[in-house]
Amino acid sequence: MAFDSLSAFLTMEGHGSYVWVCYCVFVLLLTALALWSRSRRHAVLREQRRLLELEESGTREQAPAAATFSRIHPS
Amino acid sequence: MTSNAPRAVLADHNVSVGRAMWAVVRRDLRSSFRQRQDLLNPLLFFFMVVTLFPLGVSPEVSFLQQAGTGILWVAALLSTLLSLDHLYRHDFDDGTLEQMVLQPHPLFLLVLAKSLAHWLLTGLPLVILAPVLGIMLHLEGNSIAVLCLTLLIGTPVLSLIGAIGAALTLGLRAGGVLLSLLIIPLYIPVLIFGTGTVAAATEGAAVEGYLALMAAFLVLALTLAPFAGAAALRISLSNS
Amino acid sequence: MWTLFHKFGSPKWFFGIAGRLMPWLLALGLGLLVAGLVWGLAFAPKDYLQGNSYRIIFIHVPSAFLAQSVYLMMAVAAVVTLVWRMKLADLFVQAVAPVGAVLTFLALFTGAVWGKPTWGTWWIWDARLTSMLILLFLYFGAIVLGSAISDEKASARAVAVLILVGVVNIPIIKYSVEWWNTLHQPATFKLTEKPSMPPEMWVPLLLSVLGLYLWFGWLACYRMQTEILRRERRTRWVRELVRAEGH
Amino acid sequence: MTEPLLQAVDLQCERDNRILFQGLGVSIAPGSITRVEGPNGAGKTTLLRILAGLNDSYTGDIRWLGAPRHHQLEQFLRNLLYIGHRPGIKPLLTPLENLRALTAVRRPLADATLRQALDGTGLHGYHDVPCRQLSAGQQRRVALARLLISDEPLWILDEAFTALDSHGVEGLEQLLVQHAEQGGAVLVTTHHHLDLPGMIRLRLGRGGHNDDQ
Repeated sequence: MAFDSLSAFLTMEGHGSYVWVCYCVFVLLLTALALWSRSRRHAVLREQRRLLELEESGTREQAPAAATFSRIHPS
Repeated sequence: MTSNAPRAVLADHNVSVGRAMWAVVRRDLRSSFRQRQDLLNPLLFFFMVVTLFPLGVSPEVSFLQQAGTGILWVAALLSTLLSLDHLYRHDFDDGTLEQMVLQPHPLFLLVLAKSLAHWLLTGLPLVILAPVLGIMLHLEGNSIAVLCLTLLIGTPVLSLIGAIGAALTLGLRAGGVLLSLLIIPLYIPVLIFGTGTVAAATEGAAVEGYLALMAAFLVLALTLAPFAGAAALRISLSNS
Repeated sequence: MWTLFHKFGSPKWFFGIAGRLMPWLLALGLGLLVAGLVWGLAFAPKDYLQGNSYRIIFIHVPSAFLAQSVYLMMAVAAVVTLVWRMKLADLFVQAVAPVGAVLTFLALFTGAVWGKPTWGTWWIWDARLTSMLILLFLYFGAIVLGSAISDEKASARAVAVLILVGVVNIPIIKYSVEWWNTLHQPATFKLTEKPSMPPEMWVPLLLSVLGLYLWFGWLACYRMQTEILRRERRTRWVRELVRAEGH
Repeated sequence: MTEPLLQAVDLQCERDNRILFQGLGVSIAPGSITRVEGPNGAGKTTLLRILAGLNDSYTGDIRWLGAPRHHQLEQFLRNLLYIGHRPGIKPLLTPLENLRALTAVRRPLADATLRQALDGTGLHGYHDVPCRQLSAGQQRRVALARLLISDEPLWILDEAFTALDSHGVEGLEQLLVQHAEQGGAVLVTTHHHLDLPGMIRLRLGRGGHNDDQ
């Protein structure tokens, strides 16, 4: 151990705040990257599952209706 | 099919690459001179940006002498960027670009011709205007001469590298801003050596070495950038 | 040979291999990283010149190392994309570009914070930090261009061209920034360039560099897997996988 | 059997995660006129651009005179005349200048010949007016003037009849037939009613056989 006490470890002779801020930001950003990647994975899976169910329920099998070009009269 | 089925007659006349390149340059020059305002815009922009510095920072001679080179170089760089958006845009919109890609010649040489035309239409006028602005910023005669020399070597590099960005952002929304974001980092070495060389000249140091280095940049850009530009052009057209 | 190449390039094959590798990468990476950082923070001796602020080195150097090598790796992948049109290479570039940008930011941030106790100012236009800043710009360019082009293949190929142009420029940028730096301020004190570092300092540094590389490997695999799931929607194996994950 | 000029085997194209067509075979023989048909969004323009070499996001083989096209790209391009949606006419230049710029890189011709070609598409008296002052149909005619002086055997024309009046349509139809009779080959898309003798139809279906597999 390079420090005599816990408080010495935390203050690091006045440089503590700089060192700790760096380490915190480092850990924070790496964690954020991991979490972000995770939420992206979940979002992709959710989307794929939705599309899959949509296809299995047969909605997509129907041919698109032919255009009629009839006028719409809003009430 | 019957035995007397028609046979195709292939085209037998070929045009040399040099003539094809010249045709590209000539068409660009000609259509630009039909729309002279577009030619003037980068120059006006150059002039106005330079004017902002004495107004915005300080008109003091000592400040202007010190910052003048940087101001002129940055302004030249920005007005080149501004004009690059048009490099392929009109050609893309009217289909000329498709016809260019379908020419029976190596595409990178045609890209080189486009870059050359762009430099003749924007880079060269900037170099010619620079001494006037140099005098207004109280630069010394020797510095102005070296400045023009660095611009003369540097602006073709800006056109060549910029052509890659213009090809990559072709047909994209907000292409102009995007182009700047992609290209500015690549312009930094030219800017550093352009201004650094003038600074060295102002201090009375020999600048031949630096100029040679900038010339090396130019050679590198001449040999590599057209290939990247051609590849980018094919990708962008393929996607349109 | 060619079939082998294609086999290694197949997303399905990669998905399986990555799945098997990832636990090892993560465990080993985090283990080394934690070991290196704890050692560096608490046990490595104080630097006689800079005091304790030098302990930032244990995260600054790994971040900076990785930030640069990720760009190089992307450049290699870009060549593969353009020449062989291998799907995995596109996936790699797309998956790691944001990670590279974050690492570059970390290197810049830690460098700036380090600067405060060392030079008394948050930012210094030192050659290293400036090149890092430009590297960050290059990352931004690649990310922005990638998201601006909607077609995936065209986007991958355009980004590949941009990255290759960037990688040719990196040595030129480095050289010119260093030259510019000597022009404006004669070199005084450089980050990380110490004549000799005792083993108590460089061993934890090495550990954290290795750890971060492995952790990056894990994250890259994970993100590439996600991309595969997104793009290979039509293939049967992805469908089955999605169905299985759902229940 | 004459050897086809251009041949595509097992062509597949996917765009924005949608398969436009797959397993498509195209063979364009000298003397043939092929019309690509299909509803909006079926990939007609994309197919034409792929065959012309403008779009390379496809899988499959494309052969020119029996050999891979990319091995002889310049020769292929020299023998191809492509006129797309956007015909490559600069609005600031005059018809004569446009035609000169387009032909100069392939086969330079005397101005008299170029003027004759412009006259042939009905642009007499407009040779030296900037194209932006011309109507859409007239601008189209500037591009079509290239066909009158073309020495390229393969013509790929996207939406060839757009903006043309009935007289222009008739003239163009005759020109296509004549080109085919002389051993040329034509590939067109059009929304006009076009039914030329011996015309081959290539039908692209909407969505085709995409989705499940």
